[in-house]
Amino acid sequence: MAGEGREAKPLSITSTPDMPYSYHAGFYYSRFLKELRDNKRIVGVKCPRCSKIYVPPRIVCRECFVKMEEFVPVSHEGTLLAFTVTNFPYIDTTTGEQKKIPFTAAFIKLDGADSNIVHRLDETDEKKIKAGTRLRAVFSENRTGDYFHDIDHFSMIQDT
Amino acid sequence: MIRRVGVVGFGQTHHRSRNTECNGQELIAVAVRRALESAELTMADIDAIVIGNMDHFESINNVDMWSVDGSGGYMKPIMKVTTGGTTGSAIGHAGFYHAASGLFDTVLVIGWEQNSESDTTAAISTCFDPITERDFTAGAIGPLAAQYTAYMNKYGATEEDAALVSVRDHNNAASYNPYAHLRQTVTVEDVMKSAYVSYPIKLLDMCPRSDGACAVIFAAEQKARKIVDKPAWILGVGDCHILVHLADGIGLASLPSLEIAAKQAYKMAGIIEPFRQFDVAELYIPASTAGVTWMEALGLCDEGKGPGLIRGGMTDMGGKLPINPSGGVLATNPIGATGLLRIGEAAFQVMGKAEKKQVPGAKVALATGFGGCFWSDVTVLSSTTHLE
Amino acid sequence: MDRVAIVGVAQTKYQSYNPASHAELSYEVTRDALEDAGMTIEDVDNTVTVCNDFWDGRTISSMAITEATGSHRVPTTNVEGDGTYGALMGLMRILSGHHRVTLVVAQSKASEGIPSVITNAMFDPLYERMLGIDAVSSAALQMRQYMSKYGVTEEQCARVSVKNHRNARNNPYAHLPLDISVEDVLRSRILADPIKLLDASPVSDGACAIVMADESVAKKRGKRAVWIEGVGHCADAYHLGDRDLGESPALEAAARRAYGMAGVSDPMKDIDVAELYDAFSYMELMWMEGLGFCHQGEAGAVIDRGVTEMKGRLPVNPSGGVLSAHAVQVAGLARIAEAVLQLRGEAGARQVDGAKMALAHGIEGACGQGHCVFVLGR
Amino acid sequence: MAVRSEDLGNTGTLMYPSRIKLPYTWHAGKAGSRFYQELRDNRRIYGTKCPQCSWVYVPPRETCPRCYRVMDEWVEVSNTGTLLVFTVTRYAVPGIQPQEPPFAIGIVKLDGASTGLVHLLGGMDVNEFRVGMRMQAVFREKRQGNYLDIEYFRPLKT
Repeated sequence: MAGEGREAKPLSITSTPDMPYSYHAGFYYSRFLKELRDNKRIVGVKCPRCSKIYVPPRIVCRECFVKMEEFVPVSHEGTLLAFTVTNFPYIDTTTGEQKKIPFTAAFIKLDGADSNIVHRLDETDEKKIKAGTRLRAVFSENRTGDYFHDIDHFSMIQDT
Repeated sequence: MIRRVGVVGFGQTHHRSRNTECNGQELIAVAVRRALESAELTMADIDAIVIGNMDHFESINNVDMWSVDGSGGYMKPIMKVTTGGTTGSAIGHAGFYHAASGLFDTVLVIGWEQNSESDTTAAISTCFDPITERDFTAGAIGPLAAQYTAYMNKYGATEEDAALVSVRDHNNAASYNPYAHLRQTVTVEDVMKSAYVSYPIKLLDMCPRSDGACAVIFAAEQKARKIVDKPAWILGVGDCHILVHLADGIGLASLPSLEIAAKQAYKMAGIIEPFRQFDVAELYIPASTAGVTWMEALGLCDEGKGPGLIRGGMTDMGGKLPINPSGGVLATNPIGATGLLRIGEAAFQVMGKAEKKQVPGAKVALATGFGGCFWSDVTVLSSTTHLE
Repeated sequence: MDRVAIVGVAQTKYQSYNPASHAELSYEVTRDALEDAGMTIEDVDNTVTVCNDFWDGRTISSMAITEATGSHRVPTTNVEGDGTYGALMGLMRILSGHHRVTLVVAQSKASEGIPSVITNAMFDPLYERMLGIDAVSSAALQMRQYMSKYGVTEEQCARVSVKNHRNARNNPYAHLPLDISVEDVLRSRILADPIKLLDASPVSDGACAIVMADESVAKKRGKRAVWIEGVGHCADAYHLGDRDLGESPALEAAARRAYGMAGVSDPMKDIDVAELYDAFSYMELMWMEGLGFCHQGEAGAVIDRGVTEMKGRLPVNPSGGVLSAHAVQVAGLARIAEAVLQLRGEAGARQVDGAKMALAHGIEGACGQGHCVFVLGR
Repeated sequence: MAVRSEDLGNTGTLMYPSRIKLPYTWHAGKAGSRFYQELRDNRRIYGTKCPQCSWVYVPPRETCPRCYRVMDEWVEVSNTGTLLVFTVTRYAVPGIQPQEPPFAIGIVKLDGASTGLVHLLGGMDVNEFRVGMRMQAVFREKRQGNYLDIEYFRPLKT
């Protein structure tokens, strides 16, 4: 019984597993992504029973549990409901590298929609952002079927 | 025929920011041994096991199978349940159903997380929709912050009210709970002075993330009575997992899922006047602000009256309804174990085994779980099989 | 045990990729299973989803299908494991007396990820994971152990593959209906010796849902109710080196439990049809032994005699089994759904005449470390 | 960086390429730390022995899975043993494999151990391994305290 009672210094094993996924957008998100990419249009889907419009579109109305099939465009503009300026470091799991910070996650209700979306706001100074502010989508010139970038960001609509 | 189920044992690790001395299975085994000891049982007495955590925190697939060296699952029925932040409460409920089904008499439930093994924020970010949300979302703090802002505007609640919750929970942990991860007393000033994470939520309003494990043993009535003199009877369970998209959680005035889950559990248990009937509560509040606002979803107060309860010290130790004698989630958060810790702590309260945390004479306890996409689980426990 | 029945089942067709999203797939089987049960979502008082964060590439993977399965409306939980474990959770909910109708939904879109990478993550990150071992190479170790211990041959294993792919031609949901010979299997590309391409299941996209109900509800469904007679589950040791890979003691224990409840004393005699989790050809033989259909090491001879063919005494995997459609997590629930169709007499061209008692089986972890066994009756 | 969604076959739907890539630090724990320390510093292979069933587990565990007893007896086992089973992986999986395929993996029951150790096999043509062969651990020159401090097991020269 060699070495009884000898405590080892805690060791650890490190590794960075890389797990690629090709997420299938499905029928509803595909329509959504293509309309963004090809027509700069933001589309939702409308419940045949309660008439609520969901953005991004999805198969079933969570209130009525019926299949939704009518795609309808909604506005590029909407209202800022809430926001978070993320300023703490964390790893972007899509790259394994540090996420670029700060960035502002804006929770937005687009005009004509009954559900909310989240996107980037081009302002990271918390003091300059207020819930209730009107926002507008700014599209990328080079659109590739990536919601996170085809809408480049949202900007506050300046009072005119 | 309804088969009654009670909690007969509970054990936990000393939770820490980094537990480098144990691997996952060893960590689990610490909690399991303590739970078995508390019920004076051995592994041979266990008929089935339920285990839960969140896969990408430790990057282990099929944890039920992997756990066997620490969970005692060798040649036993074992299954894994996982539902995000509600994992701990969901496995507690799964343990309850195992015993209530009549298929198993004595069921060991294990929640654990070795959060220091990865970047917790990054791992959590992968719970959001990969095509429409993940790039912008690092957690639920935005919606929680928005909720409290709206609540302050509507009901005149203040940031200090949330700070009082933080003070209560941190100080309970420091004073009463040797297992807690954060055991430092804080003052309202400390909380108010800490940096904003997302207005109005500050650093000391937030829960940490911990390494730790928790084990709770459930037993069907006849077995439970043989194991301990005074089991903690599970009188009601409820769970409500309402949403898919994080953004849809914005604008929730309170927490609808908690209200619904509470209704289910209260109905099963016969709770009519929650504030009067509960003697103690262990609530899963991810941020102190939720400690102000969510009491109304649980029916503990009327709409907008949360701040009053907090300011009046009603939820402090010695108050009418002490909340989180253990220090709760703000002091300890090994995520897959967190909800189960609430059930275990609540059970020990009504069993009279909570030691320094004990609320004298506690008979009926409330435990909750929170996570997923504004999801909630609720458990009602009692020292008696029927409410007086 | 109180009586609980399965009153509705639905599956998607299994295919190498399905363009529907997780939610869309899940909605499809939810709707169809309810229709099969003659119910609406209002009749469901609790749900169990079966999702896996690795296969789905998402933490809290069940979140994706919460609304599509109506799980946001009622008490729900998510079992991460094979679909049979999800069904077991659903059964326990009803047996508790607190619920009457459970919807269980399992879904998988394995085509989104890389199966070897995902199954490599089953292995201990401190130890074996660094060897690049995965579901296929670990199974190869087990197949070798099983063959060398009992003298079972590669030909006998190949016969399972030939039989199941042929059966799959009668199953409209199957992913890989094939008309192949033992020679074809033996000559197919070696993946990890002795496992060849045609010894291995494909990886499929697909979903399955079942509706379970207590006796009072199920009785109204008449003959379409299929009763759960017994269930058992059990796990073996974790590290492959701790196990005798040629034996399946955990399956024996699970089966013992299920048989005890169901009153099965001689499985070969009492059970009319079996749907087993044959992720690899040899597994069907090993599981037959673990389930007590024959003695240890005899399953090779049993398949040689044609006992498990459609016209044999105990047809095994009339659906084509997992070899012909392998939506991970879903596959065990699909075994239950197939067993239900058999007992209802609705299995079409794959029907086993007069089936009265059926067995459905799922596995969990590497090399069948965990097993779950259901015995169903008419 | 924007991602280009691709058409998913002819389905009219899109596929969004992404990944989950995240660094992990797994704590080796009480048993694992000592196991690796001995392997790294002394080229010795240790197991733990159960006080109840007397099994010697390699790699060592703190708890006997079979008896659920704490094992605090450390036992050195031999670096030679018997090949129980093996396979040759002949397909490539980017990112997870320690060698280019084809490569051999086997389970070696070390002399003195009750369990088998899953490891790489080397030192001969991958097609030549046979069940029952006597094997010996080949230690890596630069050992770092992980599973690959044993580079592979090679047939024992007799």
